Amino acid sequence: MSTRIENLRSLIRINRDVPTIPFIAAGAVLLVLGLIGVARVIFEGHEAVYGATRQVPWGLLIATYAYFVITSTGLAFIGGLGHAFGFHQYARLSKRIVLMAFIVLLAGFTQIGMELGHPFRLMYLFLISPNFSAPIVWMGIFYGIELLILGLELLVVFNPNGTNHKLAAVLGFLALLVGVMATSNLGFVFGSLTARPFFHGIYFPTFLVVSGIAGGASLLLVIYNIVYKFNVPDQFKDAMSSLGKLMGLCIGIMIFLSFWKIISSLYTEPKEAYDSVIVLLSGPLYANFWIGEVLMALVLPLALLIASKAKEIRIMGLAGLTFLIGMFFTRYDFIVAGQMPPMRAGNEGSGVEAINGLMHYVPSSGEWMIFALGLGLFLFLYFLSERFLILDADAH
Amino acid sequence: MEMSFESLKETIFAQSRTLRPGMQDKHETSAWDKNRLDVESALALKNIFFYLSLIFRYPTEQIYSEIAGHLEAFTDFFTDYGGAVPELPPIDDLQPEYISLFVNNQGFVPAAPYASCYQGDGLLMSDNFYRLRQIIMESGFMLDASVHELEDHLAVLLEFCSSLLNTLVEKNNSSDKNLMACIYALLEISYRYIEPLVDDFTDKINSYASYDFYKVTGKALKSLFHDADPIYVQLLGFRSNSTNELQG
Amino acid sequence: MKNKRYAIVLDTKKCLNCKACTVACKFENFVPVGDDTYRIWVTELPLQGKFPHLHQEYQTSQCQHCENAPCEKVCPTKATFTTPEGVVLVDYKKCILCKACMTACPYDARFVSEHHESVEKCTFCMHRVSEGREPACVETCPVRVREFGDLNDPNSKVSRLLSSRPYLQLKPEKNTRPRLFYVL
Amino acid sequence: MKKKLMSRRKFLGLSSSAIAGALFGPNLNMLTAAPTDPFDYSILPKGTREYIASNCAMCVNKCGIIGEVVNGKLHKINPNPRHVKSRGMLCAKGNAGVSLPYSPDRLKTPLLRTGKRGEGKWKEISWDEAFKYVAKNLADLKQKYENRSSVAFASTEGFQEEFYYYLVNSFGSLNTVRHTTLCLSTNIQGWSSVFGSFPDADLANAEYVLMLGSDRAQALITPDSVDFQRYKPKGQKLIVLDPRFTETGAKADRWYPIKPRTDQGFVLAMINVIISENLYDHKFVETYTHGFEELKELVAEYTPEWAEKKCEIAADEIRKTAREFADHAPRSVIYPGRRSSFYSHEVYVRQTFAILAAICGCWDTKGAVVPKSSIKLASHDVMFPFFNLTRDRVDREAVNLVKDVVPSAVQCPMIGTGLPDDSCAFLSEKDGSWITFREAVLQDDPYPVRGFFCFKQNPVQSVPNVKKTMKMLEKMEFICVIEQQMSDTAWYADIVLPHSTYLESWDPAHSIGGIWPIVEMRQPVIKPLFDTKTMFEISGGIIHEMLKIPSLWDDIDPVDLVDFKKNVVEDILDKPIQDYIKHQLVNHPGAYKQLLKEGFYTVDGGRPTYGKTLKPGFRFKSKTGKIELFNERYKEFGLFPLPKYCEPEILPDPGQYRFLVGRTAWNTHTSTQNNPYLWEIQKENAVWLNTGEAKKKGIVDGEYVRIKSKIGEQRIKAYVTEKIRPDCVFYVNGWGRKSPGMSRAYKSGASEAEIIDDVLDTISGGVCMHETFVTIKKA
Repeated sequence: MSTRIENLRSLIRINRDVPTIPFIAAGAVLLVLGLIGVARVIFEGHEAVYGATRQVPWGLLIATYAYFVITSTGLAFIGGLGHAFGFHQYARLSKRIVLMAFIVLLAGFTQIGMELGHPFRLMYLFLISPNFSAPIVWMGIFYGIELLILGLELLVVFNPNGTNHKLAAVLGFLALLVGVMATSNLGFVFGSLTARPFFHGIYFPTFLVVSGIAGGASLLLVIYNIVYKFNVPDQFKDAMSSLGKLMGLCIGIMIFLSFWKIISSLYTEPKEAYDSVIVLLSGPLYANFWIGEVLMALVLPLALLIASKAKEIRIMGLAGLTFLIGMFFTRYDFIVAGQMPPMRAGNEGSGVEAINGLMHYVPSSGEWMIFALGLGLFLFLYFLSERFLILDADAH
Repeated sequence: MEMSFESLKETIFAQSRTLRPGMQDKHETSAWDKNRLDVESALALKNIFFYLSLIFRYPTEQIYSEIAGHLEAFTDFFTDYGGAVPELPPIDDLQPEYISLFVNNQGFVPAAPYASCYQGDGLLMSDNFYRLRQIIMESGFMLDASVHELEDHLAVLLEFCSSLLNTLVEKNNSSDKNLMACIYALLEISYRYIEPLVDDFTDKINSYASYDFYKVTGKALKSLFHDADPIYVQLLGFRSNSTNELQG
Repeated sequence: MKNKRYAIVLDTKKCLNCKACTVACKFENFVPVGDDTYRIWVTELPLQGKFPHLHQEYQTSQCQHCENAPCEKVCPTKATFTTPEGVVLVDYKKCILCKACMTACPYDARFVSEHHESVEKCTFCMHRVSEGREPACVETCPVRVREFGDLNDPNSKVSRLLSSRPYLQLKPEKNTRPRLFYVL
Repeated sequence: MKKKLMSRRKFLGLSSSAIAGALFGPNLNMLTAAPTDPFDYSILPKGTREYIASNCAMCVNKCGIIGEVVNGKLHKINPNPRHVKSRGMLCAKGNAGVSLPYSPDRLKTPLLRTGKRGEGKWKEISWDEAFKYVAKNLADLKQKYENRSSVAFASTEGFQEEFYYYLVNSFGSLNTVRHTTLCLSTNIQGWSSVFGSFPDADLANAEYVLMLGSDRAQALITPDSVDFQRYKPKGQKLIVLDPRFTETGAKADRWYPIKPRTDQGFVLAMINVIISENLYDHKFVETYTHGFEELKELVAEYTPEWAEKKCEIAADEIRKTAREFADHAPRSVIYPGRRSSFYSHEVYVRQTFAILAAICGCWDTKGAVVPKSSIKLASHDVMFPFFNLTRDRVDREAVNLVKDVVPSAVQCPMIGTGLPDDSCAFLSEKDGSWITFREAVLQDDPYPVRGFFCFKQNPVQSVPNVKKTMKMLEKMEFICVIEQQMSDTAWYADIVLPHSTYLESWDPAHSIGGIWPIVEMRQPVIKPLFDTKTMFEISGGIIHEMLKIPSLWDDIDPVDLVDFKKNVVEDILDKPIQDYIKHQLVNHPGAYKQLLKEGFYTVDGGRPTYGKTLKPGFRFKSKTGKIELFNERYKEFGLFPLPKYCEPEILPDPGQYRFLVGRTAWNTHTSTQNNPYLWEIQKENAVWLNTGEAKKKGIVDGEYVRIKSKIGEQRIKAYVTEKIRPDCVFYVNGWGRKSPGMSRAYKSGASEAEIIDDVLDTISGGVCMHETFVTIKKA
C-alpha cells in the first residue's frame, strides 16, 4: 500500500519552474465564462442562445469541435509514430502527447456535447438504434474508441512502475489508426453531403487528416516552447526539428489540396461550390480567408518554418502558434462557407432571407462562451497537469 | 426512503399524470410526514397568497377595501419581497390602471394575467390549461358560476394555492390520506403555472404601469415565487439537497 | 395487396399565393409562429420580363419525401425513417438534434422545433391520412394546387394526373427521387 | 447567503399576517367546492374530439367551416368539403380564426370610460350597469335634441347585424351608416341601372372572363376566387386589366396595364367594335333591352383608336378583345367584382360593363353574368313603433351639402359629366353615405347628431381622411362601440361592449343569394371564454332598460308600445335565439337539423337555375321593365342616361402619382393584422413603385420613403417593382395603426385612412379611394 502511494508520488511534483499559473488562471476564467454559457443554454435553450439558423444549422460549435478533436487525433498520430514506428525523437514527448491528446479530445467533446440538443439521448441511442449508414455514427464510434485508447495510453505511460513499452507501442499504433479513421469520418460527415457541393467529395476527409497532423505538431511546438520558456533543452531538439519538418510537409500538402479545391470550385462556376469559394475569396468571409487561413495557417507558418531551417525552435514555436490560430479560421470558414449558398432562393414568401443570394451567420455570444469552455478546459487541465505531474518521458 | 424536495419536484414534472386523491402510490405517501408541516408558516403563506389573489383581481369597491384594510398586516412581506410597502392609489385611479394593464388596452393587453399566455404561442387556454382545470376539480374546487374568468387567471391560481394550504392545515390533524395530493397540486400550480409567468408579467407591468402599486406588488409576487423552493422546503418539512443548511 | 405509395402532385400554375396552406399547416401540426418555423411555404418565383410584358409563378413546396432521402441516410439514430408508404417521418424521441439532416436536405425542408425538442418537417399529415382525411394543406387550398394520393392505385387522382401531364421534380440532379411532382 | 434567505422569509415566522388573514371579508372566493365529492371524473373532457359545423366570419364570405374541438378546445378550423359556396376551401384568415377566441387581447367585459376620450382610462362594469348606462344616454339625447336621429348607428354586415337593427328600430333613429359606400355601392348602382339588380358571375362555366380592377386571387371572394382557377376549363381565357400586375394578372392569358380611371373608355370601345362589326346578340338586344339605338349613337365616337389614347392600350388589342368577347358569348363574363370604391364616375363605369354584357346576351345563362337567386326565409313580422321625434337622414336632408363641402365636387367637376352636385342621387336608406354623413355631422346640417353607436365597424381606420372622422367623434356626446377587440374606434368610445366571437355564438339563419343560393347559420363551436354577449342578447338587454325609461316612449301611440312589448320583446328577444332560427326556417322542413349538422342548407341540391329573367312576362326592376341600356330614371334625375365617357379633368401634377389601394389574401381590411399567424406572413405593408420611377428618385427596394397627399403623410417601405405602372403607387390597407396595442401593426407600414382624400361618388354616395394623388420622397 505504502509503496503504491510512494510510486504514485513519484509521478507527482510541483513544477515551479514551468510558467503554469497564468495559463491555469486564464483557463479558469474561460471555464467560468463557459459555464455561464452552459447555464444560459440550460435555462434559455439552444435556439435562443446560439446563432445557428434553419438555413445555417451548423455554426461555430461544429467548427470548434472539429478544431479540437482533429488536433487531438493529430497528436495521437504523432504519438503513434513515436511509439509504433520507432520515431524515437517523438517517444521523448510521449507523456505530453498522450495527455494533450486526451485533454484536447475532452475539450472537443464539450463542444459537441453543448452543440447537440440531446447529448444524453445520443449515448443510449447510439447503442440501441445506430444507423450504420450515417457518417456521424462512424465518427462517433471512432472518436469514442479513440478516447478509450488515449485513456489506456495515459494509464500505461503514467504507470508508476514504469511504462510497458510494448503495450504503449500497440496502443500508440491503434491510436494512430483509429485517429485517422475518426478524422476522415468526421471529414466524411461533410463529404457525404450531396446537398452541399462545397462539402461533397474527398477533399475534407483528406484535408482534415493532414491539417490535424500539422495541428498536433504545432501544438507540441508551442507547448514545449512555453514549458521551457522558449529555451527547449537539447534533448528535445531532434524531436522539435522533426516536428517542424512534419508540420512543413503537412502545410505543403494543405496548400496543394486547398489550391486544387479552390480551382475546381471556380472552374466553369459549379453553382453552389462556386458561391462558397467566392464567399471565401471575396465575399463576407474574405478577411477570415486571406488573413486567417492563407496568411496565418499556410504562408506565415511555412515561411517561419523555412526561416527556422527546422533548427530555431523558438521560430518553429511561433510558426506553430500562428498555425493554430489560422487553423481555427480554416475550420470555421470551411463549415460556414459551405452553408452560405441557400438550398432555396430567398424569394418573397420562401422564408429564406438571403443577402445578395447568400445566407448569413454570425456566432452568438453564447457560442463564443461555449468555445471558451473548451479552450478553458484545455488550458486549465493541461497546465494543472504541467504543474503537478512529471511529464518528461525518457526515450525507450 | 424519504424523498428530497428536488426529487419530488422532478416527479411532479416528469409525470403529468392524474393525481386523484386516494390514488397515490406508496412511494408518494411515504414521501412526506404530515407532522413536519410548519402550521404557522403555512397559515402565513396562505394569507399572503390570498392577499396577492385579491390584489390581482379587478378592484371593485369590496376588493379595494379588503386590499386597503389589510395592507398594513403585510408590511413585512412587501418590504422583504417587493422592496417597499406598496402605495395604494385612490380606487378611481386603481381601476383604470388595472384595466389598462391586465384587461384591455388600445387593441391589446400589456400584462395578460393568464398562465397560458406565458406558455406556447401566447394565446389563452394553451395545452396545460386542461390539466389545470383537472387539478382544481380533483382538489375539490371549481370556479364559482358567477365568475367569468379562466382558471389560469393569476388571482384564481393564487386563491387556489391559498385554499390548498388551508386544506393542509385543517386536515393536518385528521387521518386524511389526501394530503399528499394537496402538496402535489400546490407545487404543480406554483411551478408549472405561476413561476413561468412572473418574470415576463412583472417586466410588462414595469413598462406599462403608471402607478407603483402593481410594480411593487408584482415584484413581491416575482420574488416570492423565485424564493419558492426554500419556502416550501421549510414549510412542508421536506429534506432538500440544496437548502439543507436551512433545516439545520 | 400492394403497399400504398403516397405522393403529392402539384399544379402550381393555379396557385393564388393566398397562403391558406401555410396557415392551415401551422394549426394542424402545432407549428409555432416564427420566421424559421414552417413546414410548408409559398414562394413567389422571380418576376420574368419587363413592364408591361410580365410573367410570374408561385411555387408551393414542402418536404419532398424523397425515396432516396439524404436526411435519412445521415441521421445517426434512425430518428428519420421512411414508412412502408414512402412517407419520411421523424421520431421526435430519437432525435438528438445534431442537425445533420438539416444540412443534408437539399430542399431546406427541416427545422428545429422547440415544441417537439427535435428536428421536424412535413409529415404528409399522416395522422389525418390514417383517418381517411387529406393533409391539411391539400384540403384547405381554394384551387386545389395539391392532390394527395396513392401512386400504386392507377385510378387515384395523383396517378391520373401524372399519366396525363408532363411534370418535373425539384433538384433532380441530386437523385433524391422526390414524391412531390410538379405538373406543367 | 443563508442569513439573507432567512431574513427575507421572516414573514413565515411572524404571526401578524397570519392573524390578518382571519379577518378577510366574506364572499371573496372565486373558487367554490366542486359539486360532488368524491368527484365524478367522467365529466372531465378527456380525449374527446368533436367536429362542429359552422361558418367563418373572418371576412364577409361566410365560408363553410368545421371546427375540430379537442378536449373542449378548438384545435383547428377545417373547411367544410361539402359547402356549396366555399367549395371546400378555407383561406389563411379562416384558418387563423382559431386564435380569435383565444387572443388575450380580446374584450372580456363591458368597459366604461372614466378619463378623457382616448386617454385609456376604463372601469369594469356589469352588463346590467352597461345596459342602464346606454339606455339612459339614448334617452338623454332624445330629450335634449328632441330628435331620435340625433343618435347615429354604424354597422357592418354580419349575421348578428339584424339584431342590431332591432335596437336601431326600437330607438327610432334613421341615421344608419353601413360599410357599403366604402365598398361596392357604385357597383350595385351601376349594374342595377341596367339589369335592375346586382348579379354574380358564373366563373365556373364561363369561357371568356374579362376582369377590370378585380384581384380575385388576393381579394378572395367565394366561390369566384375558387372557380376562376379551379374550374378553369381548357381553352378558357382570362383577360385582366389592372394598373398593377396582381396575382390575378399573373394568372391571366393577357394582362393590360390600363391607365387608371380609363376602364370605361376601354369597354366603350369594345362596345363600339361589337356594334360596328355587328357582333352583338341581335335577338337578345331586341327582345330584352331598351335604348339600343341611343347607345349605338353614343358609342360611335368611341373607337378603339380613340380609346387607345385614353387607356394606353393598343387599338388592335381592344379590337381583339372585343371580338373574342363576342365570339365566346354568351359564355363571356365581364366581371362585376366587388369593391368598386374607385373613381367619382364609377357608377357609369359599372353601367358600361353591364351594357357590354347586355348587348352580347351574356345574361342569366350558363357561363354568363347571372342574377342572384335566394332561398326565402320566413321573416318575423315585426312592427316597430312609429316615433314622432324622428327626422330624416342627415345625408339626405342636407341639401347642397355635396357641392358646398365635399372636396370632390371641386376636384372632379361634376357639371357636364352627368354627376349630381347637390346630394347623392340614389342614397340607400339603410346604408347611407359615409362621407356625406360625416360631413353633415361636422356641419350640424341639417340638425345636430350627438350620439354614435357602432357595431363592429372601425371608421377611424376604414373611412378615408381620418382627421375628419376624429373630429366627428369629438362632436359626439355619447359613443358606444360593440366589438370583439379594442379597435381604433372603440378606444375613443365612452362605453365598450364585448361581443362574442363567431366561434362562441349562435347566429341566426341567413340566406345568401347568388348563383348557388344557400342558407347559413352559426352554432357555438366552443363555449364562450368570457363574459361576452351576442348582439341578440345586447339588443334585448338595452331594450329592456329602455322600456324602464318612460321619456323614451312619449312620442308614440301607447298601443304601439303594447304591441312592441309583446311582439318584439316578449316573443323574440326574451326567447332563446334557437326559437328565432327555427321560425326563420319554418318553411324548410329539416333545414334546422341540416344546419346543425352541415352549417349550410340548400334547396334542390344547390344547383343553379338559369333563365328566370328571360321567361316571357318577366319585368326587370327598371322603369321600362326591360334591360335599360338607356336609363330612363337617370334621365329624370338629370343624369346621363347613357354611359357617356367621363373625362378626368383634374390630372396629377408632374411628380405626382395616383394612389391605389387593395388587399392581400391574408388580411381582412383592418381587423386581422394583429393575428400572430397572419402577421407572420406580412409584417408591414410596402408601397409599390415602378422600377423606372424609383431609379429616377434614387429610391432602392426596401428603403423607407415618405408618401404625402393633400391630407396627410405616411412613412412606408418601398417595394420597387416592374409590377406597377409608372404613374401609380399602391399599398395594401390595414397597416400603420393608431393603436399601440395593435402591437404588431402599430407603426409598421402606412395607413390608407391617413392619406386618402374624401372624394365622393354622388350617384350612390360611395367613397372614391383612387382619386388621391401623392408624392414620394426618400424618408
